[in-house]
Amino acid sequence: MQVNLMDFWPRIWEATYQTLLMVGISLLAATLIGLPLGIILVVTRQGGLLENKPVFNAFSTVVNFFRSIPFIILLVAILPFTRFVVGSSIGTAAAVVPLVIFSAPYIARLVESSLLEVKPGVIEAAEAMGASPWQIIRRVYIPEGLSSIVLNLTIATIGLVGASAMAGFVGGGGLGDLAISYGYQRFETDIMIATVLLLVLIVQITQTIGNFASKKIRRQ
Amino acid sequence: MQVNLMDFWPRIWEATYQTLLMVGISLLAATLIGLPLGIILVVTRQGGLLENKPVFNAFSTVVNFFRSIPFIILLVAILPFTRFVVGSSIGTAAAVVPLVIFSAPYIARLVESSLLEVKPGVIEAAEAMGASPWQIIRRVYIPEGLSSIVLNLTIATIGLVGASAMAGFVGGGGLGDLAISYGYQRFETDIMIATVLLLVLIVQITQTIGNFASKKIRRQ
Amino acid sequence: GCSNEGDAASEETKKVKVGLNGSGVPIWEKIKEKAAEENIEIELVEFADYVRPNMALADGDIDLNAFQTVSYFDSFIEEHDLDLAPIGTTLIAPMGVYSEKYEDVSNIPEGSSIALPKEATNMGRALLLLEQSGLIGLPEDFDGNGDLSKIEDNPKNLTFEPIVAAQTPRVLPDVAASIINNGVAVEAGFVPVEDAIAIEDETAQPYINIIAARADETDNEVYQTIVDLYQEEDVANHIEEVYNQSLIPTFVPLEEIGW
Amino acid sequence: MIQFEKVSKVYQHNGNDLRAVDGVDFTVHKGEIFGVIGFSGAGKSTLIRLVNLLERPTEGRVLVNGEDLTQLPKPDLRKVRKRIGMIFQHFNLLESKTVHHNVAFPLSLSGTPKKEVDQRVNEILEFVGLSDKAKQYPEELSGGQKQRVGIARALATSPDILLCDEATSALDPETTKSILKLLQKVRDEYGITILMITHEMNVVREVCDRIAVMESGKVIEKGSIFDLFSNPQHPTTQNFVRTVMENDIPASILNGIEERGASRNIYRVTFVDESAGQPVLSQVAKKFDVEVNVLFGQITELQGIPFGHLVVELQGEDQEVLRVINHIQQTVSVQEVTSNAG
Amino acid sequence: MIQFEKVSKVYQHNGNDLRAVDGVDFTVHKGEIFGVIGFSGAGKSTLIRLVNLLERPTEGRVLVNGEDLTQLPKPDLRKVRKRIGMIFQHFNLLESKTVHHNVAFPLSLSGTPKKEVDQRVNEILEFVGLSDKAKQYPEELSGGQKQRVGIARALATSPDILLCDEATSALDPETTKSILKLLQKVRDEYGITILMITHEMNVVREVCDRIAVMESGKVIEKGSIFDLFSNPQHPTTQNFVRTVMENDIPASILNGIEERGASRNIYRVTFVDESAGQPVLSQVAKKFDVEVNVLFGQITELQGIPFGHLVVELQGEDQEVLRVINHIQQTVSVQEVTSNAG
Ligand SMILES: Nc1ncnc2c1ncn2[C@@H]1O[C@H](COP(=O)(O)OP(=O)(O)OP(=O)(O)O)[C@@H](O)[C@H]1O
Ligand SMILES: Nc1ncnc2c1ncn2[C@@H]1O[C@H](COP(=O)(O)OP(=O)(O)OP(=O)(O)O)[C@@H](O)[C@H]1O
Ligand SMILES: [Mg+2]
Ligand SMILES: [Mg+2]
Repeated sequence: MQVNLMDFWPRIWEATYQTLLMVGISLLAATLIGLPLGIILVVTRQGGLLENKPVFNAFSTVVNFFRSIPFIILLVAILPFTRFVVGSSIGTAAAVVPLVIFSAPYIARLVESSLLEVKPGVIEAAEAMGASPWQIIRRVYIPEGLSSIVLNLTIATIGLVGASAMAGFVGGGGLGDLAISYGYQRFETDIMIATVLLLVLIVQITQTIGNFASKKIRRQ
Repeated sequence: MQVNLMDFWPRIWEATYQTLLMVGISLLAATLIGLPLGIILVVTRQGGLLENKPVFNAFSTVVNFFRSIPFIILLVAILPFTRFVVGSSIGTAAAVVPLVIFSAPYIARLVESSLLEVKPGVIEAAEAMGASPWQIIRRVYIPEGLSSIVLNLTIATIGLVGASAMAGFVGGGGLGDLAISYGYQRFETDIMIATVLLLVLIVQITQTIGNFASKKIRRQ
Repeated sequence: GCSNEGDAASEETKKVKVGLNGSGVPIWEKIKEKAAEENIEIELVEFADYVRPNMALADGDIDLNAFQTVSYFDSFIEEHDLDLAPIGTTLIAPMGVYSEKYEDVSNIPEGSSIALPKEATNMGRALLLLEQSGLIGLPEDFDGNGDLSKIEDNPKNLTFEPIVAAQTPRVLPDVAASIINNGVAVEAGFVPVEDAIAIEDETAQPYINIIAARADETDNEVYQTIVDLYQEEDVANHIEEVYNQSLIPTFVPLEEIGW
Repeated sequence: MIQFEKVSKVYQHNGNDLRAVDGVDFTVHKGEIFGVIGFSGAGKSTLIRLVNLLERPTEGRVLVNGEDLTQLPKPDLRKVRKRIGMIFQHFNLLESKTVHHNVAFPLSLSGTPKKEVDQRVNEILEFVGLSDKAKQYPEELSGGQKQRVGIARALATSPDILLCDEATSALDPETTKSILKLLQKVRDEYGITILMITHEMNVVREVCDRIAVMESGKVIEKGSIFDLFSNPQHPTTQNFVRTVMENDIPASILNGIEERGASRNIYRVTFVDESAGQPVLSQVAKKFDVEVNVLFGQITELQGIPFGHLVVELQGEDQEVLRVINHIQQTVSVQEVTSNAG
Repeated sequence: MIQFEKVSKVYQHNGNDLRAVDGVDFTVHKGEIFGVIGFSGAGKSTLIRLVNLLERPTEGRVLVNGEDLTQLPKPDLRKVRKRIGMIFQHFNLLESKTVHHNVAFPLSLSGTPKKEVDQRVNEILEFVGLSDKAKQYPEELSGGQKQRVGIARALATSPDILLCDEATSALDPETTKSILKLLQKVRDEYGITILMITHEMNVVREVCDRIAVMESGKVIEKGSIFDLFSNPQHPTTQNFVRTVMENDIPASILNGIEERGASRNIYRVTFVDESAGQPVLSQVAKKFDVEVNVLFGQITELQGIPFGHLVVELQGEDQEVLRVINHIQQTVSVQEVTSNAG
């Protein structure tokens, strides 16, 4: 079966739009959830600012729990929740919910890893100045770790682009799904190559922006 | 249709074994590839030890390229290679090849992110002592960044556990596939819960070991 | 790789790898038992998609596969120029239209959404079922291969949501109706013949499932034995029992399906 | 006011205990500049970090303005800490913030209005000589510039108590002097209490009221600058004092004497206060038949009191020399110098 | 030997050029200990980093033992660097390695056998007084201990050239002295060339053969210690020298004089070399009708030459005082002191 060439580009553009939409919204939401989670993991750990073993263990376990579940299972398990949030379990919007739940804990771990590299000396200095934990988080941990956080968020974003390919499970569309449906299942090599190239382009642009921003932040 | 309970546990054990095998081997191989890649990305970047724009761009693009391709497409695209390496394109061993190719560039980015946190001062000190780039990599970058690398490898390992669920595409088995085949495709909630719990356990243990090792390295 | 060394020593155990896709495993468990008595050791290899089993067969990574309809098989091997051939028919698994809200297809209101499986092998079939149910119109020459763009006529102005086959029952609350593969419906707890509000014609010849082998090995005695084992009465009973009458054992000569 | 009450801090290392601070017990009064000196590793930094609870004491208590900080609930502790400025040995600047923002940091923590913050920051940066670096990042600064940012940051909030951990170690003497003047000024004007760790005896001499000398975690001697400099008891203290109050006669000078084959009537004459203002030596020259040759020495001021010593050679008959000694001992203290040790 | 040939280093900042090092031109000879002093931010660290090419000169050249390192292929550069030890202002220790391994690092870089490495490391750690910390990690060390690890590391390979960037700034005077002795010893025994940045004038005086004074990237004065200390030309140099050679009469002493309503015939008498060994002042007292009151001053040794000055009050008739001045000007240099500036 040949794809109508007239159909080809509109389809690709739509899929590109869907991918960007899914990744953009998921990234935003997952960061909004993952960043605080990552911070909690850093400050409550042993020797942390607000050391609290039970809280740390609880959050760490929850994060691990969500990271353990294969995406497809997660997708199904949270269907009622997805339906509750976006009103349907089908479509691009519905794909966002599992993507967020899938990547938020992942971002949490990446943020944790970045923040652990912040020099203890500056945290100590802020403590000595009577900064509250919240002030230390907002005005020391985040700005000092930002360069690394940005780089790790870039990694997460690209991971999300990959994960968004699974949006096809719930009719979410997107480039990854297009590549799989047409390129893989229907052996339309043209479409597959076009979509993969677009994906490569998106990833490459993301990486370039991420590198640039991270470097900019670090240098300053 | 009910699953025979007699079958249940042996299957789960086998799947656990397959998961551990896939993740273990893929992790090892992907680290062996990803670590040098990450190092190359760090040392060849602007201002790096062996600054080399063309090499950096080439490697960065290749890494991004492999990170852009949806796993399923990657899996198919490299089938001839997989067959060449493990002699077959199905089974647990065959699943390892795409998993490695999928996660090596990912590990490269994580390693890159870790190494960028190594203080420039110590690199400079080693340079001043006449250390060769290779010596600086082996004796400064790696040991100084190790704590962060270990933490990031933990993140990657858990990501691999998730990715290994896709091993089902090539008949690779494993817990994730079991969860999907039974829980998702066959609506067998019991098996799904059991396998997911096992996955959670594996992930939790991985994380605990990772945290411990990273902390141990950092403190010293 | 392939381990069958022809018919050399018959008392020797022969190993055969059979590629499956999710459903059908319980049937093959039974065949595996029966084959063991014939000194044939069947290894079941489960795939998660509909492409790899054919490719793996062509590449020699498995010896047989049994997961597809002859219609899908025909177009697949044509497109990929694979030298495969069916060696036996197995069953028909009629696809159905299911709904939580409507008792009859005709009740589906204007502008509703319909979920249907997105895989190439399933979608064309789902379109045909929709046409058969009078919901859409397709071109005269539609051969069961193609996507939504093939729809010529959509009187009720329906929206179609292509999703992964296994997802179709799960989205029932969100749509007016779902087109669900037989196997998936059974796994999801439906009894297709009873629960579907519309179902494929039982004799839908293109949807007879087959066992496939590499073309140059169709005469392999061991494979033929496996086909024979499959096409015995007890297997037919087993299928009907396990699948609640929803899968229809269909053992017909290959000529009837165009081979 | 800072009271150390039998404070100890023990670090664990490979199962061994290291008593970094060991039973320290002294009080720094309000408005005082109190110096702590001691060898590298003596426990000075650890001691200072006990004051604002960056380290928790293993034994004993530290009271700040009468309060035991370990007993305070966290919000109160933070309030107290806001009144304690600290200059870190390793600066601990925020790498991601400009010089301006680093200095503004403690001010904005307590929600000072931006205009006020900017004004104060500019003022203090002007003072430490970094106005032109306000928009730069710490990475682009020299060592001494970083240290000055640290000083500016600690002073920005006009704290009641200032903890300085080698606050001028990376600074040239001129800059050091101006910083020390600033410290004295804020002390005089606002009665700020300063606990100052340093190993620069010049700094101690210039600015401290009292000092404590630490060794292996213990305070081995303490007292006013004048007492410790003019009359150090412990060998370690003597060593430290010697670095600014030269006591050893340099070899070249001794050689010179020997070359000339001069008599070895060499005495150390110590002047304190009143005696420094009297022409003791010239009177000797007039009254007695001896020549007074000043070989070596130093007369200076300690805490506003003139103080010093000269090593003199008395050229003349031994008997006459003895008479001289007897005479001048009435006003100054005299000690015979044997060999080349002071 | 290190030759700076019109070297400049320019940093870009917000489009402005900052000439951190500006046309520096001097030579450090083999076996020499050469000091660089200057205000914080003068460009000293930048200058020293140009030597081993941690910074590339923007203009001019730096020759090390006659070779321009920028022209060397990388392997050769590394070989040269192995012969250049460097002590960093901020230590730059490997946090992941123990003290022992930090010091062993440069040795094992060149593949020295482990036994030899261990022996050398133990020896040098013993020397810097850190034998008991060999198995600890930098994080667990005090500031001075870290600095000593840095010193030990730089000396471990017995380099030909040693670059010290404020190598003793975190050390107490005693430890500093022992480190300086060590440096002198290696210089004397192995002819090592040392370029030493410091702001501790005591250190300069004790150990340097020659110094250069930097200001805003330029060398404003250079010469032997003796010349610069005894006769500083540039105001900056004078400021630096003053910090060890006290020139200002302390307020308390001046007050004392005024209280007594004494004459204001105050003179600075500078002794150099020979004159230091002559009883000038007592002769004055004998020969003239004036009393000589030593107010203040210091006599010490510079590079083995006795050197110093005393500020004296000549109590007597103005005419007699003038005669005294005329007389003593034959042997020493005399300067009238007006107001309270030296
Ligand atoms: N990376 C940089 N970017 C911009 N300016 C810099 C950079 N590094 C140093 N400078 C500037 O160059 C000048 C000289 O710095 P340098 O570190 O050489 O001073 P220094 O003499 O060692 O001072 P200190 O005694 O305080 O260590 C300073 O004004 C500093 O701000
Ligand atoms: N975290 C730690 N673990 C183990 N030992 C430590 C730790 N921190 C400090 N010490 C030890 O405690 C002792 C006192 O250290 P401290 O930093 O107080 O010394 P200091 O007097 O400030 O020295 P310096 O003048 O060199 O800065 C040192 O011997 C040091 O090695
Ligand atoms: Mg200290
Ligand atoms: Mg410097």
